[in-house]
Amino acid sequence: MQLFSKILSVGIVTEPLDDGGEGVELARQVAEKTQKLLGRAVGIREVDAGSCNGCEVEITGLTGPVYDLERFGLRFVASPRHADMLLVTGPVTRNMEVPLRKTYEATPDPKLVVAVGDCAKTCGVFQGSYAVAGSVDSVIPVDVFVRGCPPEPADILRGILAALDRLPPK
Amino acid sequence: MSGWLVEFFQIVFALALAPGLVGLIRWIKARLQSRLGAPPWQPYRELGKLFHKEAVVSKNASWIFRFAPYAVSASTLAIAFLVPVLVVPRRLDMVGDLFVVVYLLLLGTFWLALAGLDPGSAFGGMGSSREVTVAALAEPTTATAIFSLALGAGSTNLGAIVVAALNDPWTVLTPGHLLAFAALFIVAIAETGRLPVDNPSTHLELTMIHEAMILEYSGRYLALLEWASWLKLFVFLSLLANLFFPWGIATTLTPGALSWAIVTLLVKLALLAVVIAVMETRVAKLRLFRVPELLTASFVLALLAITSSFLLR
Amino acid sequence: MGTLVTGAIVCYLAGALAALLGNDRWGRILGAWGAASGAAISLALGMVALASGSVFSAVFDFPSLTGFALRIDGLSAPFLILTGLVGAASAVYGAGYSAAYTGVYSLRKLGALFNLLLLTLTLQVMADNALTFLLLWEAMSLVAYLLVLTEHREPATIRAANWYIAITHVGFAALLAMFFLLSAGDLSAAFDTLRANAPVLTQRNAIFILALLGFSAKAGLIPLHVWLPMAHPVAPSHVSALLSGVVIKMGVYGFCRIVLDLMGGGSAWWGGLTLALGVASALFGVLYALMEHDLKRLLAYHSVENIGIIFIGIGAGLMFQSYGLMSLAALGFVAALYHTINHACFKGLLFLGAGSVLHATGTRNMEEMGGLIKRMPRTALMFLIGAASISALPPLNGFASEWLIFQTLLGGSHIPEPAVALMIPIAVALLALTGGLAMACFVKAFGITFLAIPRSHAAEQAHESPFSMQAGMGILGLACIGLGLTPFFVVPVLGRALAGLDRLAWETTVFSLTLPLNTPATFGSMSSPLLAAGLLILLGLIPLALWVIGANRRTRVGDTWGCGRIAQTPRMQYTATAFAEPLRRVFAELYRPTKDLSIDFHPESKYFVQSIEYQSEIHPWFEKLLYQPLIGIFHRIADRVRWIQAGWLGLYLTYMLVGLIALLVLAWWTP
Amino acid sequence: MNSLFSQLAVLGSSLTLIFGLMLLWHRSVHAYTTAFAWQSVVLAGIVAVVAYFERDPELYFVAAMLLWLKAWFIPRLLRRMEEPLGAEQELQPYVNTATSLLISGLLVLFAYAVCRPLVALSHLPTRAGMPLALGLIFVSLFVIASRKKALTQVIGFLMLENGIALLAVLGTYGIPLVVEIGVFLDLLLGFMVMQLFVYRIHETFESIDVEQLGRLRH
Repeated sequence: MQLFSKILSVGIVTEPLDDGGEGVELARQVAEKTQKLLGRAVGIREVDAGSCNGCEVEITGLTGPVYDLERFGLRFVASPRHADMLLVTGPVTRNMEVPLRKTYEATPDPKLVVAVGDCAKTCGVFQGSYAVAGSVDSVIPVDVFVRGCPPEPADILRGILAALDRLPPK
Repeated sequence: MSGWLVEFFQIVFALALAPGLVGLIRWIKARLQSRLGAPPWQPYRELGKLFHKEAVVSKNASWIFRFAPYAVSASTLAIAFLVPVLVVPRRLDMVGDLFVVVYLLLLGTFWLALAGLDPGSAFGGMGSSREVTVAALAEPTTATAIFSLALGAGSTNLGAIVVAALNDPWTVLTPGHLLAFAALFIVAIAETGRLPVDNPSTHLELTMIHEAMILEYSGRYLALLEWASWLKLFVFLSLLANLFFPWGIATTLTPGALSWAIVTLLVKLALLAVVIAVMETRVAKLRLFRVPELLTASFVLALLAITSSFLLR
Repeated sequence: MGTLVTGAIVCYLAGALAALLGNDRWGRILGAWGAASGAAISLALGMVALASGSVFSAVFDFPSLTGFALRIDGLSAPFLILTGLVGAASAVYGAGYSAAYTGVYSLRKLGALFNLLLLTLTLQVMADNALTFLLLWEAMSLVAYLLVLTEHREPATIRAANWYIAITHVGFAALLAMFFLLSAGDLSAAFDTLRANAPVLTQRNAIFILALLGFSAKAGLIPLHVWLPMAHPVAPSHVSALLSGVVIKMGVYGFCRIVLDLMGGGSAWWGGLTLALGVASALFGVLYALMEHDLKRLLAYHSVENIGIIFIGIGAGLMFQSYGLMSLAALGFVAALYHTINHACFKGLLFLGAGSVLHATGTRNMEEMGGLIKRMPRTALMFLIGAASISALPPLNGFASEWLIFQTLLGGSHIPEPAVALMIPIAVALLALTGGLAMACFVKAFGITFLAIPRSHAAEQAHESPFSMQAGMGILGLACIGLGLTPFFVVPVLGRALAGLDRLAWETTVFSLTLPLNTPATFGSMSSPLLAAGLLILLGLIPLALWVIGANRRTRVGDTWGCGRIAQTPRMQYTATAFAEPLRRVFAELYRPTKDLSIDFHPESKYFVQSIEYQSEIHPWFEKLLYQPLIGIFHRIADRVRWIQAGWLGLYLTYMLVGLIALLVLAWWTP
Repeated sequence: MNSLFSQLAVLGSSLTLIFGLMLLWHRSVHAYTTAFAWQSVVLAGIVAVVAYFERDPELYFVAAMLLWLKAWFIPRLLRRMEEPLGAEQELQPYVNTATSLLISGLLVLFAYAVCRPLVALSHLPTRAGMPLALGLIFVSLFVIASRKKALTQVIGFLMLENGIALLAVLGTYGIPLVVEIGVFLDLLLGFMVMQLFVYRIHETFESIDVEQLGRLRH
């Protein structure tokens, strides 16, 4: 009973996604067909390739009521087989190099890769470490980089939507 | 002729609406979680996308893995043919009764469980093992509830049960009827993998039942399996709605009766969707080893249903 | 008819002779041909008997064998058919299968005994007086005993055979006593006489109990089922098929013959007791099957389950009969007989399939199998058909008969006595549970054995079995499908055959040869041909629909998804034990598993573990409770009378003389 | 008219029984209290229904008493008792949940069998609910016997009392008002005593597990 009165009193808290796309960098132009096909319903598989988990905390925020990525038809899925997009975080460590590649192989075509966080692009403070194999795009092809350490949930969402070319009209 | 046309229309109707029902439940749940949520027609988009993606199949898998999606969808479709959705009496009533429906469900489970084992993945095996456990333990409840329904109607044929309930609207309030409804509702929850038995939106392999088995599927195979599982939910809910609250179902083939039947069915399904969404917001997933207790409870309900309809005749 | 019977006997005997006289290769092949042709004639005999209507009967009196009487009626015919079907299939199969025994065990004995077993089985169901019945019964038991002992150098085999022969003889003793009571001492009296005298007998309840005891020992009904999971696995696989498919069915036959035909049914508690035993067997059979990882033992436990299901039908039939609900009673018996034939087909098929697996991998342990579907695709397909049938999946034969049994039980609402009627829903629930668990068990059996990657080197090296073995499985596979699709034909035929016994009423008007299968009480309807057609059409339509909507048809082959691990090994797969673990925990109170956990710590610190050993076993505890004390008593008695044994021939001759004199004195004393 | 009356009576009795079964399914004492409160509400409803159809104003009074005492007052006391006792849960009953449920199912079957002659004799429209009331009595006794926590046993006892009251209402349309009030007072007194005991057990053993009482012998 208390739960439902709380639900009633809170109402819908999802925020509209406002403009401000400076955190996103398009690495490759995605084929039009892919955009058309995936634009409406996308399964996302998150791969932690060795991040400090800062990015994960922000990504978790996406599923909450405030950012609510489901309203764009995006959904986190349990298996790369169900996924259309890989959300990769962190510098790729030696241990995660093969798994990352395997995950990419396991995902059916057409697929997109969004690399989240500065580490994914530059390896960040872990650059040059003996345990790090390299940036994400040195292992698998990346479509979009999302900058920030860690990036805000809104930026990640913008990055995903940029990959799909589906940013809401300004 | 028009009778067959209507039969055909029923199945198309069920097939077309099944994703929408799941979308509706998801949408209501999102609203209850203070989210905007995806629109109710999102599952259609997902199906469209999956049908146009390639499929990745494990190199360890055999033909069982590729055949299973077809077998599962065929058995679910066959169930959809047998269940009265809009009209009674049915021409297809003679093909199968409630027991046939139950065993067709088992047929689907059988294939899906085999497909879970086929690629040799530990997740798939786990899912299969749990799915067959839940399916087996739900059987006594189902059979007993069918028995108590059949006692009232004098037949296990679905059409006959619905007609009997239509002829005597007060039976709906008898405890036997209500208890059987409660029992079958729990079974429906367990069979369609909803909370609290299974969480349809989980990402954690260790807590999965249904999802774990289809973890290996992709592309058109996944689309078929998803559609089949949504159809199963749709069929189960319309079965519950029509067996226990048959008001509004068409008994003649006039357009007026048919459209009224469609409207009432939609209202009943929407109500059930709200019930499920509210319940899924309220309860947490049960530990796997408490699921048998839930099913035992449903069995006791069914047993009570049968005693009260048996001894108070 | 007479020529057919003679033909069958001649074929079997010729086969036995050929097997004895021929060399390893030709003896094996000719023996199999003899058995197969004899079985085919038995099958034809049964069909002719059924087709010529329930009124047909023929009496064969052989002057050289005084007191030996044979007769074929509506009750024998279904059993002749199943003997012929399973016999022919396993004979063909055995021709290839037994080649593996060349040079290891005696092929001559195996071939000859196999023929003799079929001969005794064929004649058993024709026996028309107590003497013939008992003689054949004992002959059949002994031949089966010798066949179980084929691999006589294995200690497990000897143990199993000992259990078998002991329990069989307990049953035989009960049957002997039963026939004495039934025929008032005149064992050579024809069954017709017994049938006429039965209603006025005083000890009807005692006869029933003895018959139940005797026949359930043969059929493997709980609690006399212990020999079954021991003896069936150790026999050669084609013999196992015959044992599980046909020999235990003789228990069903005998029970029907005595209780239904000769006694004409009895009080309600007869049916109730039979029903309860059936339910218990069905449930316990499947529960222990679930925990079994030896493929053939698993199948043997399923025989216990299915015999239970058959006895549920018979028990319900007896109960309805006692309340005068004749057409419902007929339905119960028809359902039971139908399931008997069906079980013979699919269990025969499954044992043959298990035999092929054993042949290819050399092991019965499921945990060492896997991936066989790629190496032996035909065997896998056949096993799959068998597995789907036994799990009662539509539209195969197991479903048709289980559906009928459900419908029979639903008729229980017509029973006037509520306390009795309340048993029925519980039976329905437990039967449904059994069905679900059987499905679970066969997902395990097929999935672990045939799917995924091989778990051992032997499984990697497996090969498809030779053509004769595939043909044997093919016959039974087709029979499973055929019997599943034609209940509208089989049920009325069985019904008419049973009605010929004049004990049950069969309303032929209800069971016309139309497609839907209506039960007498008009409870439900089912049409498996339409169902099968529907499923097939749908299976065809779905790919068509995919093509129409232009679905992507590209398929890429990749690794199994395992969260990105480097390589997949067989050890990462789910095992049979793991698969059954949830159910083991659910039914822990029934299984009472023993657990044994021992951890070796590192000598320096107990925070480091060197090795962990976990052992968990399931012992059928109620068997222990039941049999251990009995065995103890026998041991004590044996100890007491040990002094009789001296190992001196003269003493034994003296015993014989004393015994003879004692008997003569007794004969002289009694008038 | 009468058919509606009997339908309602049977429906109410089934509901009370199901609330009784909830004790076996749930584990937290909090849920037990809720189940008991709702059961009492339904019981009061049945009494009111009987009062309406039999035009017996006294029974309205009884219903009101029931509503006040069992659906409000005692649950309130129970809730207050929960607090100092902490989150006590019925984690390991003597008989596990699934088996308990099956046993209680069989107990209800047994109640049906026992009640048959009684039901056959009676001509009241409420007679069909009597086996369910007896079933509730059996189930409550089973709860008391198979559960370890003192508080669970107290609630089991209260439900037992509900079952008896239900049987009385269904079988004879209630007992004289004076006796009814006496029973209420008795119940209240009994409950107070038990409450005292639960506190004392908790103080002595830091737990309300009645298994601990075995230690008193030493």
